[in-house]
Amino acid sequence: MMEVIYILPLLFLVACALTAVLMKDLLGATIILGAYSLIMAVVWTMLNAVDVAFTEASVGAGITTVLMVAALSRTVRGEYEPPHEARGWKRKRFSITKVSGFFVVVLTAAAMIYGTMDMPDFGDPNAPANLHVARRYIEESRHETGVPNFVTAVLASYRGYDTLGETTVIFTAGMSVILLLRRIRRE
Amino acid sequence: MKEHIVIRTVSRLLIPFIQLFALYVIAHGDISPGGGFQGGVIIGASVILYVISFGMEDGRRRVSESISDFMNSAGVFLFAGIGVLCILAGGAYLEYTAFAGKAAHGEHAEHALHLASHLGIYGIEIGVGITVAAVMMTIFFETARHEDD
Amino acid sequence: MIELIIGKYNYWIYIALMMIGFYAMIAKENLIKKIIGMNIFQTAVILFYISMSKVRGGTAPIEWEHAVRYENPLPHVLMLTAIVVSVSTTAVALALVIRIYKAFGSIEEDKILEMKGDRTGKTPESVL
Amino acid sequence: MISAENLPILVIIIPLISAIITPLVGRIHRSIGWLVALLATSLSFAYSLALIRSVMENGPISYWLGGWEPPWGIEYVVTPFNGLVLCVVSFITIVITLYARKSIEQDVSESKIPFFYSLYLLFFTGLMGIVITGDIFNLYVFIEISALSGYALVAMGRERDALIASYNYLILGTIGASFIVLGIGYLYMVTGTLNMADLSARLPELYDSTTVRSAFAFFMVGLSLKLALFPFHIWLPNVYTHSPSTVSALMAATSTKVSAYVLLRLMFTVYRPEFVLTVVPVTKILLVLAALAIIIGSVIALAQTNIKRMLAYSSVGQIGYIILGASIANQASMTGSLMHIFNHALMKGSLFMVVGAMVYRTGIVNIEDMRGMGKKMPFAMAAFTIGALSMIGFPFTVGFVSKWYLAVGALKADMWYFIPIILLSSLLTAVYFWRIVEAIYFREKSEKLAGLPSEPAEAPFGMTATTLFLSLLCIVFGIAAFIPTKVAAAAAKLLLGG
Repeated sequence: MMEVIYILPLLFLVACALTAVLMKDLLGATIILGAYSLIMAVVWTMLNAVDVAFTEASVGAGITTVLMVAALSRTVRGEYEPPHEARGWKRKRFSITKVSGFFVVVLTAAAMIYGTMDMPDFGDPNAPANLHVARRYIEESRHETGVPNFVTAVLASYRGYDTLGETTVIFTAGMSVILLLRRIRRE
Repeated sequence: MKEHIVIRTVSRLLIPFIQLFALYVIAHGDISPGGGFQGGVIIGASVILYVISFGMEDGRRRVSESISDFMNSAGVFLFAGIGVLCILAGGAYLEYTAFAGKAAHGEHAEHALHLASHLGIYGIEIGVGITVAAVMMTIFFETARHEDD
Repeated sequence: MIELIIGKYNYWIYIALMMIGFYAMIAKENLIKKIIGMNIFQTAVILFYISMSKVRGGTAPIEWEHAVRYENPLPHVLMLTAIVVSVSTTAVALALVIRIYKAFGSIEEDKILEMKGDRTGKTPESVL
Repeated sequence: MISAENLPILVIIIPLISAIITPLVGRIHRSIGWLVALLATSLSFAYSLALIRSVMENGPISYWLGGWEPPWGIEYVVTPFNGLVLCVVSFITIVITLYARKSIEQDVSESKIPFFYSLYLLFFTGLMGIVITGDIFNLYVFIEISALSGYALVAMGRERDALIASYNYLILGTIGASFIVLGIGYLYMVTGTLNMADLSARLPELYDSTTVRSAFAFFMVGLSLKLALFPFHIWLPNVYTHSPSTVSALMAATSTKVSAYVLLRLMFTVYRPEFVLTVVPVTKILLVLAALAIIIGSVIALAQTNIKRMLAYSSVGQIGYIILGASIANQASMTGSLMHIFNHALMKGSLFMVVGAMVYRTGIVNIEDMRGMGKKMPFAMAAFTIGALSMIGFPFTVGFVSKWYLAVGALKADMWYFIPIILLSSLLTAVYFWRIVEAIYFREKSEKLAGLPSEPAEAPFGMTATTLFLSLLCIVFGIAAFIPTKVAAAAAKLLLGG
């Protein structure tokens, strides 16, 4: 039963993604992308990934959308559509990118589906991913770190260094944006 | 957006609660979902809300460029610094239990270790929170349109 | 066959999402559309990791006295990092797009490529 | 206290903390950002040297971050292989930092210099972190640190085309990184671990799994994008051409080398040599790609009019050499490949630095306008000539040493047909470099140069001296090749499994 309820938002995600990519109005596409992120957060809550869902709801649906709208307000809102009388070579160039892009995508998808064949089934408690390192985190982390939230225990203690890296990534983004966009003060 | 009195009043009312919630999220990262990153994003979002309803100039008056620039660095510095303190205390980098020192072998060993580990975890969560909040603000301030654009 | 579908459909949805994003990244001409595609692409990868962390009958990975099993916490931790990376990349990309628009007056890749190498317009920060 | 066992983390954390404080302290005076960068890279280099000495004497070092035993925590591992890369990257970065000061003051506006150096150090930190880590997800995090800072650094170029180059680099870089993280996910899914050593112990029994195989394919595609291996090189020429001179030199000398390192590390130490050689003979594909890269890179370089773009295409070819040696996969060729990582960093670094000095003084980037430059900037052009000779593979230069090892490796593996390819590419390299050397020494001054004052005018001392120093090293290590060869041979032995 769970599976049936669960597949609906997934299909909705695909619909949102398609709309966001195909829509000509960029502002509309951005809002749909926000909705996509929010549904994604719902899906992750259903999968019990509460920390990740929380982050996605605040970052993906919140900050990313705000930044996109802010950027749109400083550029243009619509995607360019080639006028009907556009010259032949130009239309052709358009289609060459699209066709070759399509082939690359199909090829990659095939490789990915090939890769799923030997994957453990969805939700299998005995999948290797749930046994080796993860089991120890669940069994020992309370004793070793004193933190009841396993995600926090792993994030801050066992893999605390990754979190330092993550914070550095954010810091890097901040510095990059300042370097790119900050106005030069002229005295 | 000078005349939008409803937006301004509502956001003036909401922002303190949003920020309080953010602090709750940071402080309770160890027992519930959330933590420094999520809390930091919420603080950043509250400032963004302020800027949207009161304008860039007002926003920059509240959080000036030098403050946000300082906070950008301060958070990561706190995080990385805690790691260095662990080394100075005789452990490996980010080995919080090094803070327990001699107590790690006393009769309340486990308690002392948990305390040290909690201390480290809170420290880094706060560090993450500061940097994330500041960077979110910085990015928004730089990306959003200025009045004279 | 049915078993294969039940066991794997979640992974296939992520592949579908990922390919939608991937296509937008490589075949769209509009620079903002590429960023939208990039977001979809990255969240799809995250969906894959989260699906992998699901355990039948598991509860959220926070200690709870009634819990029988917990979800695998490790992919969650990894994906927190991936979300951060995704928003950081988006922010930098948007900053670049704003600069490109200031310098070229367009965010359509083919139009910009026509102007490329034309040295009359100076970029730089004077236009900011 | 801070003692020898903490060396591995200090190599990373010193530049990281310096990058964090640079935006704050850099405001005091415009040189402070530069000073901090210089200090941090120097310390990092000193510690890397100490590490490699210790590794050569006492064997590999493992450092447990947070005190957690791997695979539960993150591990740093230093072997002769990555010790060599650590030293190369940090050494080249010091030289380029010394060089950068004046050039950056010209390229970046004064209020942003601290932020520039902060990103510069983050880029360096990211590269060092990639090299030293023994944890595959930590690898991804550091890949992103160096990539993100790289995008912004590239966008600081003088012309607006730099922005578009940076944007395309960002899109392709993100695709590459996402493929890498996907590959990591696939591997984690079937093994349950993220530690490289642990992975390598658990993978062999899973070599038949489609998941493990497609994970390998994702790593290959992702890293080829980062590495700019033909045909994934499309971002590279634009990035090298339009970045600020310092950034071009830094990227050409370090970042593709580090990606090559990661590729080798994954191919030979996470997956085992038997996987890439026999189970899935991916080296055969790589051999073809490498040969194509060598030939096509050289041919396209021949057609360029912009000197930076020419050097960029030449890099595409040189990356082909590195991959060629690795895919032949015997002791000699692997040594050659590793040597070439080091040697190419020296040669390309110095060549880009010459171009940077020239741009600084005259603004010339077109090969056509370089005629008569030998009289205008004698020292810089001498450095260029040495770099060019080394690229061609002239005896007593570093370029010769690595090509020699590659050729010996190809012969030993009965792949004689690569010898003509190496020779042909050397010939092409000789053609496209020699026409420049001829122009700068034996031709009349170009119109553009004639318009400038005629007395010799070198770039500032810091730039000229470092450029000359690096190019002289091309000769020093060409003659005293035994020093890097010893380390490279040890590393090659390690990679090939004993």
